[in-house]
Amino acid sequence: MPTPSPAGHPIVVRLLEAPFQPLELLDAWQRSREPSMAVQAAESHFIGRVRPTTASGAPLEALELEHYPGMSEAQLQFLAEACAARHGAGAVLVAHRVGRIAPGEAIVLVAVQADRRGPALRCVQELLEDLKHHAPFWKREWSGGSGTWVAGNTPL
Amino acid sequence: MPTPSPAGHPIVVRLLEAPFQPLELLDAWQRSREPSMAVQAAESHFIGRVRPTTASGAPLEALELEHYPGMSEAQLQFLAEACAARHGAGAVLVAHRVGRIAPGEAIVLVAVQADRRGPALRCVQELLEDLKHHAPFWKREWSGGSGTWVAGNTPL
Amino acid sequence: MSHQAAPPDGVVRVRLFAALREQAGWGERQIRLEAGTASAADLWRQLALGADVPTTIRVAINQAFAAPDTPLRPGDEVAFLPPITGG
Amino acid sequence: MSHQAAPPDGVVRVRLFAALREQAGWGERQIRLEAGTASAADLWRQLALGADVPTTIRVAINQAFAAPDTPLRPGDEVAFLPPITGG
Repeated sequence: MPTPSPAGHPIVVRLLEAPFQPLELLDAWQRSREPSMAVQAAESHFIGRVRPTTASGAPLEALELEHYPGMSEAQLQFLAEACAARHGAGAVLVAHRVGRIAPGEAIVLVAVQADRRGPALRCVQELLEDLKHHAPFWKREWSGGSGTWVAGNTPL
Repeated sequence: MPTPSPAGHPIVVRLLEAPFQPLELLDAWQRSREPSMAVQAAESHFIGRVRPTTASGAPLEALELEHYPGMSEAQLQFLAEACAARHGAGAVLVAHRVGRIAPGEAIVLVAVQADRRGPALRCVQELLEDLKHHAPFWKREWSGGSGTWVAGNTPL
Repeated sequence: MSHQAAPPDGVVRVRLFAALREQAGWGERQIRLEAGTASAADLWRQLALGADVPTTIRVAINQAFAAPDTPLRPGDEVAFLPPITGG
Repeated sequence: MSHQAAPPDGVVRVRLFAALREQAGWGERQIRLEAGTASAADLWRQLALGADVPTTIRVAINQAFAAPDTPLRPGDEVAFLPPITGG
Protein backbone atom coordinates (compact mmCIF):
# COMPACT_ATOMS: atom_id res chain seq x y z
CA MET A 1 0.00 0.00 0.00
CA PRO A 2 1.63 3.25 -1.09
CA THR A 3 1.96 5.98 1.48
CA PRO A 4 0.49 9.45 0.92
CA SER A 5 2.92 12.08 -0.20
CA PRO A 6 4.46 14.33 2.46
CA ALA A 7 3.48 17.32 0.28
CA GLY A 8 0.22 19.19 0.67
CA HIS A 9 -1.63 17.02 -1.84
CA PRO A 10 -2.23 13.43 -0.70
CA ILE A 11 -1.33 11.23 -3.64
CA VAL A 12 -1.98 7.50 -3.81
CA VAL A 13 -0.31 5.50 -6.59
CA ARG A 14 -1.03 1.80 -7.15
CA LEU A 15 0.71 -0.44 -9.68
CA LEU A 16 -1.30 -3.63 -9.96
CA GLU A 17 -0.25 -7.02 -11.35
CA ALA A 18 -3.70 -8.62 -11.03
CA PRO A 19 -7.16 -7.56 -12.22
CA PHE A 20 -8.76 -4.87 -10.06
CA GLN A 21 -12.26 -3.51 -9.54
CA PRO A 22 -12.11 0.28 -9.99
CA LEU A 23 -15.15 0.91 -7.78
CA GLU A 24 -13.62 -1.12 -4.93
CA LEU A 25 -10.42 0.90 -5.16
CA LEU A 26 -12.45 4.13 -5.22
CA ASP A 27 -14.43 3.00 -2.20
CA ALA A 28 -11.27 2.30 -0.18
CA TRP A 29 -9.77 5.61 -1.29
CA GLN A 30 -12.89 7.59 -0.35
CA ARG A 31 -12.97 5.90 3.08
CA SER A 32 -9.30 6.68 3.64
CA ARG A 33 -9.96 10.34 2.81
CA GLU A 34 -13.05 10.95 4.93
CA PRO A 35 -11.68 11.19 8.45
CA SER A 36 -8.66 13.30 7.58
CA MET A 37 -10.07 16.16 5.54
CA ALA A 38 -12.95 18.56 5.19
CA VAL A 39 -15.55 17.66 2.55
CA GLN A 40 -14.24 18.01 -0.98
CA ALA A 41 -17.28 19.12 -2.98
CA ALA A 42 -16.08 17.76 -6.33
CA GLU A 43 -14.75 14.36 -7.32
CA SER A 44 -14.01 13.13 -10.81
CA HIS A 45 -12.91 9.70 -12.08
CA PHE A 46 -11.71 8.06 -15.25
CA ILE A 47 -11.58 4.32 -15.91
CA GLY A 48 -9.83 2.95 -18.99
CA ARG A 49 -10.55 -0.61 -20.10
CA VAL A 50 -8.89 -2.91 -22.64
CA ARG A 51 -10.64 -2.93 -26.01
CA PRO A 52 -11.64 -6.31 -27.45
CA THR A 53 -9.81 -5.63 -30.72
CA THR A 54 -6.31 -4.63 -31.79
CA ALA A 55 -5.46 -1.30 -33.41
CA SER A 56 -5.90 -3.04 -36.78
CA GLY A 57 -9.27 -4.50 -35.83
CA ALA A 58 -8.30 -8.13 -35.13
CA PRO A 59 -9.68 -9.89 -32.04
CA LEU A 60 -7.41 -9.16 -29.08
CA GLU A 61 -6.36 -12.07 -26.86
CA ALA A 62 -4.64 -9.91 -24.29
CA LEU A 63 -2.82 -6.64 -23.81
CA GLU A 64 0.63 -6.90 -22.26
CA LEU A 65 1.80 -3.94 -20.23
CA GLU A 66 5.56 -3.65 -19.79
CA HIS A 67 6.89 -0.99 -17.46
CA TYR A 68 10.09 0.26 -15.86
CA PRO A 69 9.79 -0.89 -12.24
CA GLY A 70 10.75 1.87 -9.87
CA MET A 71 10.64 4.64 -12.43
CA SER A 72 6.99 3.99 -13.31
CA GLU A 73 5.84 4.42 -9.68
CA ALA A 74 8.07 7.48 -9.24
CA GLN A 75 6.79 9.09 -12.45
CA LEU A 76 3.13 8.45 -11.59
CA GLN A 77 3.73 10.03 -8.19
CA PHE A 78 5.56 12.99 -9.73
CA LEU A 79 2.94 13.58 -12.44
CA ALA A 80 0.07 13.30 -9.96
CA GLU A 81 1.70 15.73 -7.54
CA ALA A 82 2.42 18.22 -10.31
CA CYS A 83 -1.15 18.01 -11.62
CA ALA A 84 -2.64 18.38 -8.14
CA ALA A 85 -0.45 21.41 -7.43
CA ARG A 86 -1.26 23.00 -10.82
CA HIS A 87 -5.01 22.74 -10.23
CA GLY A 88 -5.11 23.01 -6.45
CA ALA A 89 -6.65 19.55 -6.19
CA GLY A 90 -7.07 18.06 -2.73
CA ALA A 91 -6.30 14.41 -3.40
CA VAL A 92 -5.35 12.14 -6.29
CA LEU A 93 -5.55 8.39 -6.84
CA VAL A 94 -3.81 6.72 -9.78
CA ALA A 95 -3.97 2.97 -10.37
CA HIS A 96 -2.36 1.28 -13.37
CA ARG A 97 -2.26 -2.37 -14.37
CA VAL A 98 0.94 -4.03 -15.53
CA GLY A 99 1.48 -7.49 -17.02
CA ARG A 100 -1.06 -9.42 -19.07
CA ILE A 101 -4.53 -7.84 -19.19
CA ALA A 102 -7.64 -9.42 -20.71
CA PRO A 103 -10.13 -7.53 -22.93
CA GLY A 104 -12.66 -5.66 -20.81
CA GLU A 105 -10.40 -5.49 -17.77
CA ALA A 106 -9.56 -2.11 -16.30
CA ILE A 107 -6.08 -0.88 -17.19
CA VAL A 108 -6.07 2.60 -15.63
CA LEU A 109 -8.00 4.51 -12.98
CA VAL A 110 -7.54 8.20 -12.19
CA ALA A 111 -9.54 9.96 -9.46
CA VAL A 112 -9.29 13.52 -8.16
CA GLN A 113 -11.00 15.33 -5.30
CA ALA A 114 -11.11 19.11 -5.29
CA ASP A 115 -13.15 21.93 -3.84
CA ARG A 116 -14.72 22.79 -7.19
CA ARG A 117 -15.72 20.85 -10.28
CA GLY A 118 -13.31 22.66 -12.64
CA PRO A 119 -10.08 21.59 -10.93
CA ALA A 120 -11.37 18.03 -10.38
CA LEU A 121 -12.40 17.58 -14.03
CA ARG A 122 -9.33 19.26 -15.50
CA CYS A 123 -6.87 17.42 -13.26
CA VAL A 124 -8.30 14.02 -14.25
CA GLN A 125 -8.10 14.92 -17.93
CA GLU A 126 -4.56 16.33 -17.79
CA LEU A 127 -3.16 13.59 -15.59
CA LEU A 128 -4.53 11.01 -17.99
CA GLU A 129 -2.68 12.68 -20.88
CA ASP A 130 0.45 13.12 -18.78
CA LEU A 131 0.70 9.48 -17.84
CA LYS A 132 0.04 8.38 -21.40
CA HIS A 133 3.08 10.35 -22.54
CA HIS A 134 5.42 10.60 -19.56
CA ALA A 135 5.15 7.39 -17.53
CA PRO A 136 7.27 4.46 -18.74
CA PHE A 137 4.64 1.99 -19.89
CA TRP A 138 4.56 0.06 -23.15
CA LYS A 139 1.63 -1.86 -24.59
CA ARG A 140 1.91 -5.03 -26.65
CA GLU A 141 -1.19 -6.45 -28.31
CA TRP A 142 -1.45 -10.23 -28.43
CA SER A 143 -3.58 -11.56 -31.28
CA GLY A 144 -3.46 -14.85 -33.15
CA GLY A 145 -0.61 -15.97 -30.89
CA SER A 146 1.77 -13.15 -31.78
CA GLY A 147 2.55 -9.89 -30.02
CA THR A 148 2.82 -6.42 -31.61
CA TRP A 149 4.13 -3.37 -29.78
CA VAL A 150 1.62 -0.54 -29.97
CA ALA A 151 3.10 2.38 -31.92
CA GLY A 152 1.31 5.25 -30.23
CA ASN A 153 -1.56 6.30 -28.01
CA THR A 154 -5.15 6.21 -29.19
CA PRO A 155 -6.43 9.66 -30.16
CA LEU A 156 -8.39 11.69 -27.67
CA MET B 1 -36.43 2.69 -11.77
CA PRO B 2 -36.25 4.71 -14.98
CA THR B 3 -36.23 2.83 -18.23
CA PRO B 4 -33.47 3.26 -20.79
CA SER B 5 -34.24 5.54 -23.68
CA PRO B 6 -35.53 3.96 -26.88
CA ALA B 7 -32.89 5.98 -28.77
CA GLY B 8 -29.43 4.70 -29.61
CA HIS B 9 -27.86 6.01 -26.43
CA PRO B 10 -29.03 4.23 -23.27
CA ILE B 11 -29.75 6.95 -20.73
CA VAL B 12 -30.55 6.32 -17.09
CA VAL B 13 -31.92 9.21 -15.03
CA ARG B 14 -32.52 8.93 -11.28
CA LEU B 15 -34.14 11.56 -9.08
CA LEU B 16 -33.49 10.60 -5.47
CA GLU B 17 -35.27 11.79 -2.33
CA ALA B 18 -32.96 9.98 0.10
CA PRO B 19 -29.15 9.91 0.50
CA PHE B 20 -27.41 7.71 -2.06
CA GLN B 21 -23.98 6.10 -2.36
CA PRO B 22 -22.54 7.12 -5.76
CA LEU B 23 -20.31 4.04 -6.00
CA GLU B 24 -23.28 1.72 -5.38
CA LEU B 25 -25.24 3.43 -8.13
CA LEU B 26 -22.24 3.18 -10.45
CA ASP B 27 -21.85 -0.50 -9.63
CA ALA B 28 -25.48 -1.25 -10.48
CA TRP B 29 -25.21 0.83 -13.66
CA GLN B 30 -22.02 -0.94 -14.79
CA ARG B 31 -23.62 -4.34 -14.15
CA SER B 32 -26.73 -3.35 -16.10
CA ARG B 33 -24.51 -2.35 -19.03
CA GLU B 34 -22.26 -5.38 -19.21
CA PRO B 35 -24.46 -8.04 -20.78
CA SER B 36 -26.00 -5.79 -23.39
CA MET B 37 -23.07 -4.05 -25.06
CA ALA B 38 -19.52 -4.46 -26.27
CA VAL B 39 -16.79 -3.17 -23.98
CA GLN B 40 -16.70 0.62 -23.75
CA ALA B 41 -13.02 1.44 -23.31
CA ALA B 42 -13.57 4.74 -21.52
CA GLU B 43 -15.71 5.68 -18.55
CA SER B 44 -15.77 8.98 -16.71
CA HIS B 45 -17.64 10.06 -13.57
CA PHE B 46 -18.36 13.19 -11.60
CA ILE B 47 -19.69 13.31 -8.04
CA GLY B 48 -20.81 16.59 -6.49
CA ARG B 49 -21.20 16.83 -2.72
CA VAL B 50 -22.75 19.46 -0.45
CA ARG B 51 -20.20 21.88 1.02
CA PRO B 52 -20.18 22.37 4.79
CA THR B 53 -20.54 26.14 4.48
CA THR B 54 -22.91 28.56 2.78
CA ALA B 55 -21.89 30.85 -0.09
CA SER B 56 -21.18 33.52 2.55
CA GLY B 57 -19.05 31.17 4.66
CA ALA B 58 -21.48 30.38 7.49
CA PRO B 59 -21.87 26.78 8.70
CA LEU B 60 -24.48 25.04 6.55
CA GLU B 61 -27.17 23.00 8.29
CA ALA B 62 -28.63 21.59 5.10
CA LEU B 63 -29.14 22.29 1.44
CA GLU B 64 -32.72 22.14 0.20
CA LEU B 65 -33.24 21.14 -3.40
CA GLU B 66 -36.56 22.20 -4.91
CA HIS B 67 -37.41 20.95 -8.38
CA TYR B 68 -40.23 20.87 -10.92
CA PRO B 69 -41.49 17.27 -10.74
CA GLY B 70 -42.01 15.86 -14.20
CA MET B 71 -40.08 18.57 -16.01
CA SER B 72 -36.86 17.91 -14.07
CA GLU B 73 -36.78 14.22 -15.08
CA ALA B 74 -37.71 15.09 -18.67
CA GLN B 75 -35.02 17.77 -18.90
CA LEU B 76 -32.31 15.52 -17.44
CA GLN B 77 -33.26 12.85 -19.96
CA PHE B 78 -33.28 15.38 -22.82
CA LEU B 79 -29.94 16.96 -21.84
CA ALA B 80 -28.29 13.56 -21.37
CA GLU B 81 -29.52 12.30 -24.74
CA ALA B 82 -28.37 15.46 -26.51
CA CYS B 83 -24.95 15.28 -24.87
CA ALA B 84 -24.54 11.58 -25.68
CA ALA B 85 -25.52 12.20 -29.31
CA ARG B 86 -23.18 15.21 -29.62
CA HIS B 87 -20.19 13.22 -28.38
CA GLY B 88 -21.12 9.76 -29.62
CA ALA B 89 -21.18 8.45 -26.06
CA GLY B 90 -22.42 4.92 -25.50
CA ALA B 91 -24.27 5.30 -22.21
CA VAL B 92 -25.09 7.98 -19.66
CA LEU B 93 -26.17 7.86 -16.01
CA VAL B 94 -27.44 10.98 -14.23
CA ALA B 95 -28.53 10.93 -10.59
CA HIS B 96 -29.69 14.05 -8.74
CA ARG B 97 -30.85 14.47 -5.16
CA VAL B 98 -33.94 16.50 -4.31
CA GLY B 99 -35.26 17.57 -0.90
CA ARG B 100 -33.15 18.23 2.18
CA ILE B 101 -29.48 17.25 1.82
CA ALA B 102 -26.90 17.24 4.62
CA PRO B 103 -23.33 18.60 4.24
CA GLY B 104 -21.03 15.98 2.74
CA GLU B 105 -23.88 14.06 1.08
CA ALA B 106 -23.79 13.52 -2.67
CA ILE B 107 -26.09 15.81 -4.62
CA VAL B 108 -25.26 14.88 -8.21
CA LEU B 109 -23.64 12.00 -10.08
CA VAL B 110 -22.89 11.99 -13.80
CA ALA B 111 -21.30 8.98 -15.53
CA VAL B 112 -20.56 8.40 -19.21
CA GLN B 113 -19.25 5.39 -21.12
CA ALA B 114 -17.72 5.88 -24.56
CA ASP B 115 -15.30 4.18 -26.90
CA ARG B 116 -12.59 6.78 -26.32
CA ARG B 117 -11.51 8.96 -23.39
CA GLY B 118 -12.21 12.28 -25.15
CA PRO B 119 -15.96 11.79 -25.60
CA ALA B 120 -16.35 10.29 -22.11
CA LEU B 121 -14.52 13.17 -20.40
CA ARG B 122 -16.12 15.92 -22.48
CA CYS B 123 -19.65 14.53 -22.14
CA VAL B 124 -19.39 14.42 -18.33
CA GLN B 125 -18.12 17.99 -18.23
CA GLU B 126 -20.70 19.40 -20.64
CA LEU B 127 -23.64 17.52 -19.15
CA LEU B 128 -22.70 18.84 -15.72
CA GLU B 129 -22.81 22.42 -17.03
CA ASP B 130 -26.01 21.73 -18.96
CA LEU B 131 -27.91 20.44 -15.96
CA LYS B 132 -26.67 23.32 -13.80
CA HIS B 133 -28.24 25.77 -16.23
CA HIS B 134 -31.11 23.97 -17.97
CA ALA B 135 -32.70 21.54 -15.50
CA PRO B 136 -35.32 23.03 -13.14
CA PHE B 137 -33.59 22.73 -9.77
CA TRP B 138 -33.27 25.41 -7.11
CA LYS B 139 -30.98 25.35 -4.09
CA ARG B 140 -31.80 26.89 -0.72
CA GLU B 141 -29.14 27.06 1.97
CA TRP B 142 -30.30 26.54 5.55
CA SER B 143 -28.07 28.15 8.16
CA GLY B 144 -28.87 29.46 11.63
CA GLY B 145 -32.46 28.30 11.19
CA SER B 146 -33.21 30.42 8.12
CA GLY B 147 -33.20 29.56 4.44
CA THR B 148 -31.65 31.59 1.61
CA TRP B 149 -32.18 30.85 -2.06
CA VAL B 150 -28.86 30.47 -3.86
CA ALA B 151 -28.48 33.22 -6.45
CA GLY B 152 -26.30 31.44 -8.99
CA ASN B 153 -24.07 28.47 -9.67
CA THR B 154 -20.61 28.15 -8.16
CA PRO B 155 -17.89 29.07 -10.67
CA LEU B 156 -16.15 26.33 -12.62
CA MET C 1 -56.37 27.04 -5.43
CA SER C 2 -58.20 24.13 -7.06
CA HIS C 3 -56.93 20.83 -8.44
CA GLN C 4 -59.02 19.56 -11.33
CA ALA C 5 -57.97 16.73 -13.57
CA ALA C 6 -59.32 18.34 -16.75
CA PRO C 7 -59.50 22.10 -16.54
CA PRO C 8 -62.43 23.76 -18.34
CA ASP C 9 -62.02 25.80 -21.50
CA GLY C 10 -60.12 29.02 -21.11
CA VAL C 11 -58.35 27.84 -17.93
CA VAL C 12 -54.60 27.33 -17.55
CA ARG C 13 -52.63 25.99 -14.62
CA VAL C 14 -49.89 28.36 -13.44
CA ARG C 15 -46.91 27.25 -11.35
CA LEU C 16 -44.25 29.26 -9.56
CA PHE C 17 -41.07 27.88 -8.00
CA ALA C 18 -38.48 28.68 -5.34
CA ALA C 19 -37.92 32.40 -4.62
CA LEU C 20 -40.63 33.38 -7.11
CA ARG C 21 -43.16 31.15 -5.34
CA GLU C 22 -42.31 32.69 -1.99
CA GLN C 23 -42.41 36.26 -3.27
CA ALA C 24 -45.85 35.70 -4.80
CA GLY C 25 -47.14 33.77 -1.80
CA TRP C 26 -48.53 30.92 -3.90
CA GLY C 27 -47.12 28.06 -5.97
CA GLU C 28 -49.99 26.80 -8.11
CA ARG C 29 -53.24 28.25 -9.44
CA GLN C 30 -55.89 27.51 -12.02
CA ILE C 31 -56.41 30.75 -13.89
CA ARG C 32 -59.22 31.70 -16.28
CA LEU C 33 -57.59 33.65 -19.08
CA GLU C 34 -58.92 37.20 -19.31
CA ALA C 35 -59.69 38.76 -22.66
CA GLY C 36 -56.39 39.80 -24.19
CA THR C 37 -54.37 37.15 -22.32
CA ALA C 38 -52.76 35.30 -25.20
CA SER C 39 -49.29 34.42 -23.92
CA ALA C 40 -47.27 33.66 -20.78
CA ALA C 41 -46.11 37.28 -20.82
CA ASP C 42 -49.76 38.43 -20.79
CA LEU C 43 -50.47 36.01 -17.93
CA TRP C 44 -47.54 37.46 -15.95
CA ARG C 45 -49.23 40.87 -16.14
CA GLN C 46 -52.72 39.50 -15.46
CA LEU C 47 -51.40 37.85 -12.26
CA ALA C 48 -49.80 41.18 -11.23
CA LEU C 49 -46.43 39.47 -10.99
CA GLY C 50 -44.89 42.50 -12.70
CA ALA C 51 -44.83 44.42 -15.96
CA ASP C 52 -42.66 42.44 -18.37
CA VAL C 53 -41.30 38.98 -17.57
CA PRO C 54 -37.72 39.68 -16.39
CA THR C 55 -35.02 38.21 -18.61
CA THR C 56 -33.83 36.15 -15.62
CA ILE C 57 -37.20 34.37 -15.43
CA ARG C 58 -37.71 31.47 -17.83
CA VAL C 59 -41.06 30.24 -19.02
CA ALA C 60 -42.06 26.60 -19.37
CA ILE C 61 -45.27 25.53 -21.12
CA ASN C 62 -46.39 21.96 -20.47
CA GLN C 63 -43.03 21.30 -18.78
CA ALA C 64 -40.86 22.40 -21.71
CA PHE C 65 -39.01 25.71 -22.04
CA ALA C 66 -40.91 28.19 -24.23
CA ALA C 67 -40.67 31.81 -25.30
CA PRO C 68 -42.76 34.19 -23.12
CA ASP C 69 -44.78 35.26 -26.17
CA THR C 70 -45.79 31.69 -27.11
CA PRO C 71 -49.61 31.64 -27.54
CA LEU C 72 -51.39 29.80 -24.71
CA ARG C 73 -54.05 27.14 -25.21
CA PRO C 74 -56.72 26.15 -22.69
CA GLY C 75 -55.43 23.38 -20.44
CA ASP C 76 -51.81 24.46 -20.72
CA GLU C 77 -49.54 24.27 -17.68
CA VAL C 78 -47.54 27.50 -17.55
CA ALA C 79 -44.57 27.78 -15.19
CA PHE C 80 -42.37 30.75 -14.35
CA LEU C 81 -38.88 29.62 -13.34
CA PRO C 82 -36.38 31.75 -11.40
CA PRO C 83 -32.65 31.30 -12.22
CA ILE C 84 -31.72 27.63 -12.07
CA THR C 85 -29.16 26.52 -9.48
CA GLY C 86 -28.95 22.74 -9.78
CA GLY C 87 -26.08 20.33 -10.12
CA MET D 1 24.81 -10.14 -17.81
CA SER D 2 25.85 -9.65 -14.18
CA HIS D 3 23.89 -8.28 -11.22
CA GLN D 4 26.14 -6.57 -8.68
CA ALA D 5 24.87 -4.47 -5.81
CA ALA D 6 27.68 -1.88 -6.09
CA PRO D 7 29.08 -1.65 -9.60
CA PRO D 8 32.82 -0.91 -9.81
CA ASP D 9 34.19 2.41 -10.99
CA GLY D 10 33.63 3.20 -14.63
CA VAL D 11 30.67 0.80 -14.89
CA VAL D 12 27.09 1.81 -15.65
CA ARG D 13 23.97 -0.31 -15.81
CA VAL D 14 22.11 -0.02 -19.13
CA ARG D 15 18.46 -0.97 -19.57
CA LEU D 16 16.35 -1.30 -22.69
CA PHE D 17 12.58 -1.73 -22.82
CA ALA D 18 9.81 -3.07 -25.03
CA ALA D 19 10.51 -2.99 -28.79
CA LEU D 20 13.99 -1.58 -28.22
CA ARG D 21 14.84 -4.47 -25.89
CA GLU D 22 13.68 -7.01 -28.45
CA GLN D 23 15.48 -5.37 -31.35
CA ALA D 24 18.75 -5.33 -29.38
CA GLY D 25 18.26 -8.85 -28.04
CA TRP D 26 19.01 -7.84 -24.44
CA GLY D 27 17.33 -5.83 -21.70
CA GLU D 28 19.98 -5.14 -19.10
CA ARG D 29 23.79 -4.96 -19.09
CA GLN D 30 26.60 -3.70 -16.91
CA ILE D 31 28.86 -1.74 -19.22
CA ARG D 32 32.41 -0.48 -18.60
CA LEU D 33 32.57 2.96 -20.13
CA GLU D 34 35.15 3.19 -22.92
CA ALA D 35 37.43 6.17 -23.20
CA GLY D 36 35.39 9.00 -24.70
CA THR D 37 32.06 7.68 -23.42
CA ALA D 38 30.81 10.65 -21.45
CA SER D 39 27.04 10.67 -22.05
CA ALA D 40 24.04 8.46 -22.79
CA ALA D 41 24.41 9.44 -26.44
CA ASP D 42 28.02 8.20 -26.42
CA LEU D 43 26.87 4.97 -24.75
CA TRP D 44 24.26 4.46 -27.49
CA ARG D 45 27.09 4.50 -30.05
CA GLN D 46 29.41 2.35 -27.91
CA LEU D 47 26.68 -0.31 -27.68
CA ALA D 48 26.21 -0.17 -31.47
CA LEU D 49 22.53 0.64 -30.99
CA GLY D 50 22.85 3.25 -33.76
CA ALA D 51 24.53 6.52 -34.64
CA ASP D 52 22.61 9.25 -32.86
CA VAL D 53 19.87 8.54 -30.33
CA PRO D 54 16.64 8.91 -32.37
CA THR D 55 14.40 11.75 -31.23
CA THR D 56 11.67 9.18 -30.53
CA ILE D 57 13.88 7.45 -27.93
CA ARG D 58 13.97 9.04 -24.48
CA VAL D 59 16.81 8.69 -22.01
CA ALA D 60 16.41 8.12 -18.28
CA ILE D 61 19.33 8.36 -15.87
CA ASN D 62 18.76 6.83 -12.42
CA GLN D 63 15.07 6.46 -13.30
CA ALA D 64 14.47 10.12 -14.17
CA PHE D 65 14.21 11.59 -17.67
CA ALA D 66 17.46 13.24 -18.78
CA ALA D 67 18.95 14.82 -21.89
CA PRO D 68 21.02 12.38 -24.01
CA ASP D 69 24.11 14.57 -23.56
CA THR D 70 23.94 14.53 -19.74
CA PRO D 71 27.40 13.46 -18.41
CA LEU D 72 27.39 9.93 -16.97
CA ARG D 73 28.87 8.99 -13.62
CA PRO D 74 30.07 5.53 -12.58
CA GLY D 75 27.20 3.56 -11.03
CA ASP D 76 24.51 5.36 -13.03
CA GLU D 77 21.55 3.41 -14.36
CA VAL D 78 20.97 4.52 -17.95
CA ALA D 79 17.77 3.53 -19.73
CA PHE D 80 16.71 4.00 -23.34
CA LEU D 81 12.93 4.24 -23.63
CA PRO D 82 10.97 3.71 -26.85
CA PRO D 83 7.80 5.80 -27.35
CA ILE D 84 5.56 5.49 -24.30
CA THR D 85 2.10 3.94 -24.75
CA GLY D 86 0.58 3.75 -21.28
CA GLY D 87 -2.75 4.79 -19.87
